[in-house]
Amino acid sequence: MAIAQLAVPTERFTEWAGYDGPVQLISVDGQRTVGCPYWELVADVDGHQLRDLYRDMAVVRRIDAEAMALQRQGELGLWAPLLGQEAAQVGSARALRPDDFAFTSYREHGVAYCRGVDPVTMLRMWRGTGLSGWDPAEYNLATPAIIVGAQALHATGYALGITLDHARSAVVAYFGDGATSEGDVSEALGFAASYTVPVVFFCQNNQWAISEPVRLQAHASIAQRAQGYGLPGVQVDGNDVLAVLAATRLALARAYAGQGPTLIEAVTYRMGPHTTSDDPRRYRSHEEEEEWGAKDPLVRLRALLQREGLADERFEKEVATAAGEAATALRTGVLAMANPTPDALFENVYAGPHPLLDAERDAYLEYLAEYDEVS
Amino acid sequence: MAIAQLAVPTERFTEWAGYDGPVQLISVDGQRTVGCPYWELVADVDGHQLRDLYRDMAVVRRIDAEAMALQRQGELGLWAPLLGQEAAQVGSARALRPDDFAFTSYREHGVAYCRGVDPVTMLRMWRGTGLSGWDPAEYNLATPAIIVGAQALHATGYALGITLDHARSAVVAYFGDGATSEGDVSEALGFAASYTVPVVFFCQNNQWAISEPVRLQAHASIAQRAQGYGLPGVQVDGNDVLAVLAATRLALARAYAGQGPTLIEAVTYRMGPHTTSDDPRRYRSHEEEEEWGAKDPLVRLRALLQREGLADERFEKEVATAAGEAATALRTGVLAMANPTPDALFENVYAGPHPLLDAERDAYLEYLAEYDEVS
Amino acid sequence: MAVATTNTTNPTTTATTTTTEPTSQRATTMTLGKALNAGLRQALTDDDKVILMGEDIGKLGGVFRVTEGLQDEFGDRRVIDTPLAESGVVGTAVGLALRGYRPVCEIQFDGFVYPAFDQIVSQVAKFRYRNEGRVAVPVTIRIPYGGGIGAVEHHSESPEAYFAHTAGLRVVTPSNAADGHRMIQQAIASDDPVIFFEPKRRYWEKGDVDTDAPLDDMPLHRARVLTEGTDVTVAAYGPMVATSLEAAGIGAEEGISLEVVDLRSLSPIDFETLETSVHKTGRLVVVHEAPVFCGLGAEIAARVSERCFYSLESPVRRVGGFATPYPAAKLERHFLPDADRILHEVDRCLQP
Amino acid sequence: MAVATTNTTNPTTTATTTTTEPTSQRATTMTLGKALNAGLRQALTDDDKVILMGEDIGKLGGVFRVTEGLQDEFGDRRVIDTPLAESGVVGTAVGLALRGYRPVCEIQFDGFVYPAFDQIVSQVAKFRYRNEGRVAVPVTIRIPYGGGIGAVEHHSESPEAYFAHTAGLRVVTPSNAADGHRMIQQAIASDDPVIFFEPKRRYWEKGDVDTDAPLDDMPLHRARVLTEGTDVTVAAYGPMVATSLEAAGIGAEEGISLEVVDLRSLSPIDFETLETSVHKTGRLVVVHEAPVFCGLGAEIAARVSERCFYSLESPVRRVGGFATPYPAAKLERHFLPDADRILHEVDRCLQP
Ligand SMILES: Cc1ncc(C[n+]2csc(CCOP(=O)(O)OP(=O)(O)O)c2C)c(N)n1
Ligand SMILES: Cc1ncc(C[n+]2csc(CCOP(=O)(O)OP(=O)(O)O)c2C)c(N)n1
Ligand SMILES: [Mg+2]
Ligand SMILES: [Mg+2]
Repeated sequence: MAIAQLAVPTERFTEWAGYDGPVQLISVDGQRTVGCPYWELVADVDGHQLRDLYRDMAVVRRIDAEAMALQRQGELGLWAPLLGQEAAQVGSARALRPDDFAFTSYREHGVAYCRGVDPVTMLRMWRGTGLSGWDPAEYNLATPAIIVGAQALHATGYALGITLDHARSAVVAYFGDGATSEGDVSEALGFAASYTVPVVFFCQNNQWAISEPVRLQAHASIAQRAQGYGLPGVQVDGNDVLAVLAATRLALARAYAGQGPTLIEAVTYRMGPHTTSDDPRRYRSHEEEEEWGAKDPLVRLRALLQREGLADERFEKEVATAAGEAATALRTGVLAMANPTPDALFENVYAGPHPLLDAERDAYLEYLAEYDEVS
Repeated sequence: MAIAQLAVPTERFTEWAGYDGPVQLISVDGQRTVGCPYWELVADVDGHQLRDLYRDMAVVRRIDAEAMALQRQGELGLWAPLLGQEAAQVGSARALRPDDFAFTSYREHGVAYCRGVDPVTMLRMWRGTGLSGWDPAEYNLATPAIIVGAQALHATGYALGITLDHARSAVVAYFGDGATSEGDVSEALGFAASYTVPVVFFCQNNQWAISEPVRLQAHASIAQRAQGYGLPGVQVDGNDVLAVLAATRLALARAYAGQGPTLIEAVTYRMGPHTTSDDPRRYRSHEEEEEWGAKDPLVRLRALLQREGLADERFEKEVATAAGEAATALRTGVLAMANPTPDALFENVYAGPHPLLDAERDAYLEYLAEYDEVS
Repeated sequence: MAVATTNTTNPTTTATTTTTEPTSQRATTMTLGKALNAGLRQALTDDDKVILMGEDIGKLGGVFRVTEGLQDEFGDRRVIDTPLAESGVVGTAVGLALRGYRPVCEIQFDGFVYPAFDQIVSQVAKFRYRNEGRVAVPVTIRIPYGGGIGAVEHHSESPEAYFAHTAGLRVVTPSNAADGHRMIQQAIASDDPVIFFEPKRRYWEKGDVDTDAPLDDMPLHRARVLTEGTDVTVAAYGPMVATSLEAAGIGAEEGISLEVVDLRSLSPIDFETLETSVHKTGRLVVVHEAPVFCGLGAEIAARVSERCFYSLESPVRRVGGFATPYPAAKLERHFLPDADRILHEVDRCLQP
Repeated sequence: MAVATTNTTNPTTTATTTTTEPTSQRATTMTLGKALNAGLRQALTDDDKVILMGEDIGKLGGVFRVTEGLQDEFGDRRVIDTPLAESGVVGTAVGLALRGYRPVCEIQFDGFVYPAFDQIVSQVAKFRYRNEGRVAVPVTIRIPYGGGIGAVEHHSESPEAYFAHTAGLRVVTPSNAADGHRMIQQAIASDDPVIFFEPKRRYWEKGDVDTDAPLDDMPLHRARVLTEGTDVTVAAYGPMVATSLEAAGIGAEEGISLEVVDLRSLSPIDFETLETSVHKTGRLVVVHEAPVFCGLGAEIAARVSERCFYSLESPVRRVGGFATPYPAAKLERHFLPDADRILHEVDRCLQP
C-alpha cells in the first residue's frame, strides 16, 4: 500500500513549526485529539488508508515475532526486535516517496518492509549468510548501519548530493536515542544545517539504549537539540501512527521545498529486549514495561478503527491472514537460505583485481581442495 | 594581579540565565551600559581592578606582538596570535581561582599569562624545543590542545573527577567557533550535562576558523547550542572584559554550587592571521577587518578608563613599561632557550622501561657517537 | 590430518603443558570472564582511584558480564555508565586521569573502538611525551576482540596492530583465566596507558586461578612458553593460543613437536623469549586472527628473520585472516585460522 | 661518509636515474604541489561527478594551496569548504558516493585523520564488501603526511600502516611531480576507495610533468625502479624516495651500488618488482618515516624474507622512526631517516 502524497503549503511551515509538541493525533485510548494543527497534514487519510496502516503494523509485528522465534530456535544468530515501535516506523516510512532515500540502524525492519524489501532478505545478515540483504539502489534504502550513528552522516551526504543534483527528493536518517550521544550524529546535524540539505533526522526515542535510560544520553528533550543547531525539531507521540505520518510529511515537504533539515523525535518504547542477547529484567522494572504496554501502538490504532466502525471481524481476519502468510513465507525463506561458499569470502572487497587478495584466495581454495573441502 | 572573588547568590541564577544576551557592560565607545543584570556580578570591580585588567590585556598584546616578530625573524616555527581576543581571555581567566583548572587550545596565551605561566615557557612549543612548556599541575592549566576540540572532553573528565572528589572547584574548557563542529565538543556538552559536572565551556567565537566563516560551522548562535543539550548558554560581547568576567563568574558560581555546566559564547574577532602561515587577504575583506578594528577590546577599555579618570599619563606609562619589559624578557628568554639533546627524543614516552625503545635509543646514541655527533 | 569443520574452541588433545604458572593450593577454577571480573574487583578494592566506565557496564554488568556486580558493590561513582559515545568515554577518561584517577574504560566490542581512535592515538598515547613526563595518563582500555562467536558485522575485529604501531601505548592480551586475573590488575597498576584486549570467544573457558598469587610472579610484558617442543615454534596470543595448543596436540600425535609461545604482550613484544625458542627450533609460525597484511605477525616475522637470520632453517610463516573485512558469520570459519591451517604452515616449514 | 646535520631534501648527488618515465616534448617543470593541483583540475574537468571537499580548500586553496584556484574555476558546488569535523567530511563523502559522486576529501594534516578513522575503517573500507558489490564508494582521501617541515605536534605523522592494514582500502603515495599528477587522477578514477598520501615536505620540489601522457602508461599500483644497482636494494616511498636517491648518490661515490625502488603503492604492494630486485642484489633496506615497529617495513621485510629466503645474503634491515611519538621540531632530524642512516644500514647489510 502507499499513502497518497499530500500537497503541503509552504506558507504554513512556520505555523506548524511553532506548534509546541508533542504532536498527538490519536489519544492512548484511540480517540482523535482536537485542536492540533497537524491534523491538516493527514486530512486526506481516510478509513481505507487507516486500515492499510494498521495492516502494515500488524504484519511487521508478526514478522518481528517470527524472527524472534527463529532466533530462539537457533536459525538466526541474533535479532533486534522492533516490538512497540511499529507506529514510528510505519508512520514515517509511509510518508516517503519511492525516490526518497532512507538510512537506518539495525532495528528498522518496519521501514524496510514499507520500502518493499522481502523480509527473508532482511534476515540474511542476522542469520549470518551475508553481511546485508537487499540492493540499496533497488529500494532506495541503505543496508542497516550497526555502528551507532554513522548513518546520520551518510544521509547528510546523500542529501547534499540531491542538492547538487538540483533534484526534488529527500533523505530520512533513522537512529535511536542512544545514537544522539555520538559525535557523528551531532556533526550530521551541523553539516545538514550548514548546507541546508533535504534530510529528515528521525530519532526513535524508545527510552533505552541497551541498559541505559534516555536521561543518561540527553538532559533536555532530543527534539530540543535541533534548535541548538539551527534547525526545527519536533517531538511526536511515536506510538501514534498518524502523528508520525503528519510530522514526517511536514519535514519532507520542507526538505522538498529547499528549506533544509528537520529533527523529529518520536517518543516510543522498546517493548522487547535490546536484542535476543539481552535481558531487560536486569535494568528496568516490570511496572515501567506495563505502563508502556498500555500505550501499545497497535492497540491504540485498533481502538480507533473499532470506534469508527472500520475494524469488523472480516478485516481482523484478513489482517491475521496477511500476517500469518508473511510469517510462513519468512520461515520458509529463511530455512531455505543457501550458505555462502568459501570463495564468497574473497569477493567484493575490491572492484578491481588485487594481487595480494587474489593470491590469498587462490592459495586458500587450493588448500581446501587439497583437503577435499570445497563445497 | 587577581580579581577578588565575589559571592554570587545561588537564588538569582535563574534570573541571570533568563537574561537574553548578548551581555554587554561596556559599550563600543567605552561607556557603561545600563540595565543589564550582569552588572551586579562585577559590582566589586573598582578602578584599581579595572586598571589591572587593562594592564593584563596590554601586556599580553605586547607579548603576542613580540612572538609574531620573533616568528617573522625565524626564531619561532609558527605562532597563532591572539590579537583582538585579549578581553575574552583575560576577562575569563581572571575569574578563575587558583584551584580551578583550565584546558585551552593553541591561541590562549592570555589565559596562560593570567594563570601565571612565564611567557618564555609558552613559546617553547612554537620554537620547537619541546612539545609543551609548563607543568600543568603547577598552574592548573593543561598544555594547549592542537587537535581541535579534543580538550573539551578532557575538561569534562577533569570536572567529573572534581565531582567524584566532592571538591568545590571548576574547570574551564576554551575552544573556538570552528571547534563547535567537531564531534568531541558535542560529546563533551552531552557528558557534562548528563553528569552535571562543574565545567564552563568557553567558546571564543572569533568569526573565523582559518578561512572559514562561523556561519559555515553554526547555523544558529553558538550559545544556543547549549540549550539543545540542556545546559544554559549565554552570548557575551567578547571584546568587553567586564561582560566576560561577569558571565564567567556566574558560570563558575553555578559550577561550584553543583548546578553543572554552562556554555559561554564570547563574540570577538581574530584581528590577525590564523597563524603566521596564514594570509587572511585570501578570504576576508579589508572592510570587515576595519569594522572589527573599531571594536578593539583595548581601545574600548582605555576609553572607559579615560572617561572615568583612571588612565592618566603615569598609568599609561607604567603599562607601556610593563609591556616593554615583558617583551624584552620574552625575547631574551627565547633566544637563550637551549636546544634539546638527542637523548630527549627517547625520554618520557613511557613511565617504565621499554625494551624496544631502550634498544632503539642505545643503538641510535651509539650510532651518533660513532660519527662524533653527540652534543 | 583432517580439516576441522567447526571452530573447535576447546583443544581436545593438548600437548604436555609446561607453563611456569605456579600451581597453588588456593587456586580455584573459573572462566576467563569471571577471572577478569575478580581482577577488576581486586583493583577497585586496592586503589580507590580506580574507576570503571563504559556503556552498559553498570546494572547490566557489560554485555559480556565482565563487570557484573561491581556497581552494586562499589557504587555508581566507581562503576560508571557513560553516554553512548566512545570518543567521549576515552576523552573524559583522559581528564579523569589528569585529576589523579585510574580509569578503566570498556569498549563494548572491538569494532566500536574506532570512534575513540583519535583520543587514543593523539591524546592517551602522546600525553606523557607531550608533557615531558610531568603528566601520567594511566588509562586502561579494555576491548573484547576477535571472532568465532557467529556475530554480526563489527563484532569480531582484531585491531591490535593499529595500537601496537602507536608509540606511547602498551598492548597486552591474556589467553587464559589466570592471566586475565593477573594482567588486568597489572595493566591498571601501570602508569602507562594500556590497551587490554580480551579474547571474547574465550570468556567462557575455564582455568585455574590463584587469586592470592603475587602479581609480580609474572611480569606483564613477558611471553610464556606453554608447551616445549623441538621442531617448530608457534607464536600466538589471545584467542589463538588455545587453537595453537590444539595444533600442538594434534602435532604431537603425528610426531611433530611444537613449542607454543603465548606472547601475552603485543607492545612491547618479548622477543627474548621468542628468539630463544626459535634458536632452538629453527622454525617459526606466527598466528593471529587479524589480516596477515601489515598485521602483528609482520613485525614478528621481520624481527625474527633479522635477528635469527642464521638459525632459521625455513622462512617464518604467518597464519592469519585474509585481506578482507571480517566476513559474515557463516564464512568466519574460513577466515579464522584453525589448528589445521596452523599445521599446514608447520608442514610447509618442515618440508625440506 | 659524514653524518648529515640537516635534513637535506634535495639530493646533491644522485645516481644515474633510470626511471621508466617517458620523456616527452610536452613535459613542463612544476612542483609536486602544482602537479597535484593540475591533476585535480583535470579530474574535475573530465568527470562532473568529481567533487572536492575539505577544510579551507575553497577560497584559501588549502593550507598547502593544492586546491588553489579550483573553487574559482569550478564553483563552490564542486569545490566545497566543509565544517571543521573530519568524521563529518568522510561520512558525508560516503553519502555523496552512494548518490553517484566521486568525492575527493582533503584532510588538512596527517594528525587530523584520526577523528575520521571510524568512518574510514568501518564505512569507507567495508561498504562494498558489506553490500556484496552492489554499492561502490569511490572516495579518495588526500592526506599531506610526514615530517621534516619543523611543524608543531600532530603535523608530521606517517599513519600509512593503519590504512594499509585495513582491507578494502587502497593506499598510494607519489614521490614526485609526475607521479602526483598521474596518480591523483588514477586514484579518483578508481572504483575503490583510495587513501592518497602526499609527502608534504616534497610539495615544493620540482619535476617534469607531461600533462598529456596517457594515465595507463604506468598503473597505479606498480613500483618503479629509480636507479639500477647491484649491491643493495633500497625500498622507499613518498618523502623517503628523495632521501634514498641521495643515499644512492653518496653510495655511488663510495663505490656502493644501490637500487632504489619507489614503491608508490602501499596497499597492495608490488612485491613482484621488489622481489626481482632483491633476487638480483640479495640485500634489502626498507625506509620510511613512520615508527619501525609494526610499520609498513615490517610487512615488506616479512614477505621478502619469506619469499626470497634463499637469495637473501643478509637480513632485511629497516630504517625508520623510533617507537616514540613524533618529536618536537628541534629533534626531528634525529627521528627522521636521512641518507646517512640509510647508508649505515646498507653498510650493515654488506658486512660479511
Ligand atoms: C559505535 C557503537 N558503539 C556501541 C555499539 C553497541 N550498541 C549497539 S546498539 C546500542 C544501543 C543503541 O541505542 P539507541 O541508539 O537508543 O538505539 P536502539 O537500540 O534503542 O534502537 C549500543 C550501545 C555500536 N553498535 N556502535
Ligand atoms: C582535528 C583538527 N582538524 C583540523 C585542524 C587544523 N586547524 C587548526 S586550527 C583550525 C581552525 C580552528 O578554528 P576555531 O576553532 O574557530 O579556533 P581559532 O583558530 O579561530 O582560535 C583548524 C582547521 C586541527 N588542528 N585539528
Ligand atoms: Mg533507544
Ligand atoms: Mg575561530
